[in-house]
Amino acid sequence: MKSEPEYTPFELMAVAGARELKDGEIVAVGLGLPVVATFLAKRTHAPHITILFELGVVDPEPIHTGVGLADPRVWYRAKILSSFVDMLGMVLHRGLVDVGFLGGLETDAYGNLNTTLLGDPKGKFRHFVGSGGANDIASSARRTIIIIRHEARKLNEAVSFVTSPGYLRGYGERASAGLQGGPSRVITDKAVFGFDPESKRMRLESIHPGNTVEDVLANLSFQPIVPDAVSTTEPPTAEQVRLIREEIDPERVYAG
Amino acid sequence: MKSEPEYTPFELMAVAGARELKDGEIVAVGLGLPVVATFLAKRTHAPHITILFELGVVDPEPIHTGVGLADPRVWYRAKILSSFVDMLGMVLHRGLVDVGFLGGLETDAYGNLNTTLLGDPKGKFRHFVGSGGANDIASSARRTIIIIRHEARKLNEAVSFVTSPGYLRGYGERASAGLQGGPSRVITDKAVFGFDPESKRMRLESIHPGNTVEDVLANLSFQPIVPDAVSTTEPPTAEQVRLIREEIDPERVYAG
Amino acid sequence: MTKLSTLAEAVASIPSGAHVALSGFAITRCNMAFAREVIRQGIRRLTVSQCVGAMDADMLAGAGAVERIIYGGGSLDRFGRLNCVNRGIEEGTLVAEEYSSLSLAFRYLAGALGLPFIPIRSLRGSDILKRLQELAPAEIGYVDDPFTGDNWLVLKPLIPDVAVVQVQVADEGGNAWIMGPRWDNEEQVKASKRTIVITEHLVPTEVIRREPERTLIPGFRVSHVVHLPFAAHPTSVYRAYDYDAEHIRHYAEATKTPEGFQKYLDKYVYGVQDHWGYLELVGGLKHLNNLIADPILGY
Amino acid sequence: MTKLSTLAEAVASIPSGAHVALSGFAITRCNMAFAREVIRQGIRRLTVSQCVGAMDADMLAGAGAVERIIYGGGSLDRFGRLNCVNRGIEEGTLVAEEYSSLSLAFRYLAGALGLPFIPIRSLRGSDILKRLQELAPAEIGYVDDPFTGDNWLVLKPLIPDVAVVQVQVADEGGNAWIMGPRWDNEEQVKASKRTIVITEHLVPTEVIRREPERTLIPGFRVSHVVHLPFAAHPTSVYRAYDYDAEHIRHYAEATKTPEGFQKYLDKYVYGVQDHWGYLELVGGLKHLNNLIADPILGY
Repeated sequence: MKSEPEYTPFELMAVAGARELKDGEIVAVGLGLPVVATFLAKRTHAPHITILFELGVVDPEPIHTGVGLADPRVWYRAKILSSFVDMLGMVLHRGLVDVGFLGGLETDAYGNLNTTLLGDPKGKFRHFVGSGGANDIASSARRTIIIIRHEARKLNEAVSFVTSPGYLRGYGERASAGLQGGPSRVITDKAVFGFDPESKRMRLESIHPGNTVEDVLANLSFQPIVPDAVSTTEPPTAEQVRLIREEIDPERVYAG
Repeated sequence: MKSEPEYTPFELMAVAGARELKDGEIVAVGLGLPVVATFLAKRTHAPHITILFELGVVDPEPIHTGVGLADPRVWYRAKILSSFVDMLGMVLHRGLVDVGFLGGLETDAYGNLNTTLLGDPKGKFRHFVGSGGANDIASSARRTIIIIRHEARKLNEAVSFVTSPGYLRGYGERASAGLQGGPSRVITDKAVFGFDPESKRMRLESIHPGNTVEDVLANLSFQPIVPDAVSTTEPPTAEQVRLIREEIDPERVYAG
Repeated sequence: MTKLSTLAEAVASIPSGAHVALSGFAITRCNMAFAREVIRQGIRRLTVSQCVGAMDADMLAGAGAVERIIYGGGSLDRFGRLNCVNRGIEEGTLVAEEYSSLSLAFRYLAGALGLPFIPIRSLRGSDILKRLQELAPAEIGYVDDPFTGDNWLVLKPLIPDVAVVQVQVADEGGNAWIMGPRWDNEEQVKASKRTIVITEHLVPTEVIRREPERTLIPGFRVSHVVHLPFAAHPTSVYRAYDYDAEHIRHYAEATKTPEGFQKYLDKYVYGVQDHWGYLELVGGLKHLNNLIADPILGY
Repeated sequence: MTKLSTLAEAVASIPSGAHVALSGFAITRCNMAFAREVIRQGIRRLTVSQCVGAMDADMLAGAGAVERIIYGGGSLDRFGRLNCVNRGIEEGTLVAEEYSSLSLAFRYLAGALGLPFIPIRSLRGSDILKRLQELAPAEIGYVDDPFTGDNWLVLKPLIPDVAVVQVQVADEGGNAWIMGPRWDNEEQVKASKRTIVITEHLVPTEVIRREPERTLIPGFRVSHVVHLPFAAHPTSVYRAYDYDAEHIRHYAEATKTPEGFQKYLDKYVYGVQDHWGYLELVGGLKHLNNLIADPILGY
C-alpha cells in the first residue's frame, strides 16, 4: 500500500480558499472545490458561515456526494429550500452576500471570467456552460474568489468572452460600469494572486510549497505583477487534510 | 313566532351582487356582503369562481363567521395561503382579477370611493380605515362592483377623498390617468346603478321591488342619469334566500 | 449561534427614532408584548410601517412612541377603528404616510430585492397619491417605460431598520416559519436591515431541516429570537390561539378617549412587571386556555 | 373542474411557434416525457426558456423543435454539456438569447407581477449584455433612477405562452406543490399565460386544503393536469426518484454527434408508442424501482 501524500494540490487550493472566509460571512458557492473550501472553513475557524446555492438552498449538510447543484444529495438537511429570486434576488442583489466563489474556462489579468465560449464569438467558437448565477455573483457580491487550474490556456491577458466581470480593463473601469466589489483572490494549484489596488491587475501574493516564481510564470499567458518578495502559501494542517478526506469529500470527487 | 320576511334588503343586495358574477371569474373580495354574494354565486350559477382575499387566501370554505379578513375563521379550508405580493401583485397587478367588490364611506356620481376620511383633508376631518387593497383593486381589476347603503350622506356628487378611483370626473379621465376597467355596477339597498358609456356618470339600471324612482332620488345627494323606463330588480329566489340563511351566513352577520 | 434573548433585551436594541416594520394585520399576529415593552422602556419617535395597520401600531401610537406611521390604512376589523392612530392623524400629532396594501408591499419588495425603484399601476388618479406628493415627495417618482414610452409612477424601496415578526415556529438561530397567510411579512423581513423574531414555539434546528421549504425567515437576517408564548395576546396567532374578543372590545372602547387609553395603559402596561404579569392580569391560565386553537380548525 | 388530460392532449394544445417555459434545472425535474411527446407530435419552431438550461430543452433543441432558447446557460452537471443546445448555437441553427440566472428570473418576476420593466445590477460590463444588445435589443433598456439620478439597466417582462412544470403533487384542478428548491418555477408559472402541470402524484383537493401554505401553483392558472409517474425520467424528482445516471451518461455520449442523437431518438422517442412503452424500454419496473427515492433522504 502506497503511503498517502501529505496533501494534494486540490486540497491545498481548498485550504487556501477556506482561509479567505471570515466567520459569520454569507457565501455563495457553485459546486466543486468552493464547496470543499467553504465546508472546511465552517468546520474550523468559521462555524457561523452561511452557505447559499443559487437555485434555493441554504446551509445543507450533505452526506453523499452530488453530481452538481441539481442533485438532491447536495440539498440534504438544508435549513432553507427556496428559489433563485430568494437567493440571487433577496440575498445577493439585496447586497448581503459577502463572498462569491467562482470558477471557469479562463480568467484574465483583471479577474474577468469566461464560462461561455472559446474562439471567436462572431466566427467559429465552442460554446460551454454560460453564466448561471456566476455573472450575478460577480456583479453583486462584496468580493469574489476565483478558483482555477494553473494552465497557460486558462490564464490569459484577456478572456475571449466576459461572462462575469472582474475589473474589466483595470483601474476604475469596473466602478464606471456601476459595479462595486470585484475579485479579491485568484487561487490556482500553483499560487495565490491578489489585485493591485490601483491598476487592478493581478499580483502574485504567495506561491504554493514546491513551486517557484518561474513555474508560476511559465504557465501563465500574461505577466502579473510580481512583488520583490513573494511568500510561500501556508500548507494545510494535518487536521484540515483529515477533515477533507474523511468528512467533507470522502469520495475524493472534488479535492482529488 | 313572527314569520320570516321573504327576503331582507341585504339579502337582495347579495343576490344582485351574485348575479353580476360569471362562472370561472376571479373575484377579489373584502369581507361582508361581497363575500355572501360571491359564495352565493359559487353555490349556484358560477361554481368555478375563484375567490381571493388580499392578505393571501384563495377559495376558503369557512364554517364559522369571522370578524374580518384577519380572522382565521375565514381562512378555513383555503386552497392557497400566501401573501399580498402573491394576491395583489401576481394575480391582481398581473391583470388576472376579473371582478373586485368594494364598499366604503361614500361614493360619487362617477363611482369614486372614499374609505379614508370625512371632512376637510386640510382642516378638520375624521379619519377612517383607508385603502387596504381597495385602491389596488379599483386600479387593476377588469371591473369593480360597489356595494353601499342607500343614504344621502353616502352618495354624493363628489367624494371628499378619492381613495379608490372610479371614473374620476367622468368621460376619458380615468383612461387619461392610465387606468383601464372601472366600476360596472353600484348596488344599494334601493337600486342597481350602472354607468353611462360616454360620460361615465351613474345611471339608474333597476329599482328594487317596493321602491320608487322618487325613493331612490330622495336619498341621493346627486342626480344620476334616469332612463325613461327603469326595470325592477329581480328578487331573490326562495333557494337563494335559503342558501344565504342556512349555509352562507347562518349567524346573520352580513345579510341582516 | 444562539440568538435567544429576553423580550427586554430585544426591545432595548431598538433606539428611539428607529424605523420598525411590524408584522400585525388588524387583530392577528400583532407584536403586542413587544409594544407593551417598548412603551415600558420609553422608546420614542419611532417610525412604524405595515401594509395594513394593526393593533400593535395602534397601541404604540396611542402611547406616544410613534412619530410617523407608513401604512395602507387599517382597523381592528369589526371591533372598530384604530382609534389611537386615527386620533393622532386627526390632531396632527402623528404623521401618516398612507399607501394602499400593494403599493406598500411593493416598496418592501423593492427593498428586499435591492431594486432602486419599482413601477406600479396603483394610486394613479387618487387622493392618496396627491397627499403623498405633498407629504413624502422623496418617496415617489415618474419614469418613462423605455419599451412603450408610457409614463409610470415608481416607488422608492422601503428599508426599515428592524422588522419585528410574530411567528409560530423558530429555532434559536432565527430560522422561522409562519403558518397561515403571510401578508407582507416576508418582504418586510427581507427588506429590513435586521429582524427580531418573537415565537410561540422554539424548536431544534433539526425540525427546521426536516421541512426547509417552510423557512420563510432565514436565521442570517435575525438579531434576536424571543421565545414568548401568548406574545400576540389579545390578537390571534393562527394554529396557536384565537383573538381575545372580550379584551379587544375593551381596548376599542378604552381607546375612544385619551383618558380611557391612559387608564388602559396604566393597568395593562405600566401596572405589570412583565409579560407573565400581564398574562395573569388578563385572566391567567384558565382564561388563556379557552383561547388555545383547535388543532384541526387552527383557531 | 377537472383539468385532467392525457400527455398527448396537453401537448397537442401547444401550437408550433409557441413560447414554452420549461421547469427543468440541469438534470432535475425536467419535462422529459413532455419533450418526447412534443417531438413525436412534430411541434416545431418553439421558443423555450428556463433560467438554467436543462435536459428537457436540450432534447427538444436536438430534435429540431426549437427555434430560440432564452436561458442563462446550463449543463447536464457532471454528466457533460448540453450538447444539442451548444451545437445549435455553434452552427447557428439555434438562436440563443443568453442571460444570467437572476436576470432571466427577474424577467419572469416582472411578468408575474405585471411590471412594465425591472431594473437590475447584473450584466453590466459583460459580454452577455453586449450580445443581448445585438441579438435582442428590444428586451433591454435604460432608465434614470428618479431618486438618485443613476442610470439603470432595465429588462422587459418575459411572458411565455405556456409554462410546463413537473411537480410532485397536484389535484385535478391544477393546484400544485413543489418539494425541494423551486428555482424559477413559481415565477415562470405566474408570468405565463397558462400552465401545464405534470405530476407524479394526484391527490384529492382535500389534501391541498390541509396544507395550503404549500400551494405554489394555483389551479386558476392551469389548463391541463397530466398525471404521469416517472415523467421526468431520466432526470430526478426530489422525494420521488433519483436521476438515472447510466441513462444520462448514455444520452450525453449519444448527443455528441447528430447521428448518435438521431439513433437515440429513433430508439427512445420514435421507437415507442407512448410513455409506458418508454418506461419498459429503459428497464421497466425492476430498473425504475432502483431509482425510487428513499423517504428520509429524498433521493
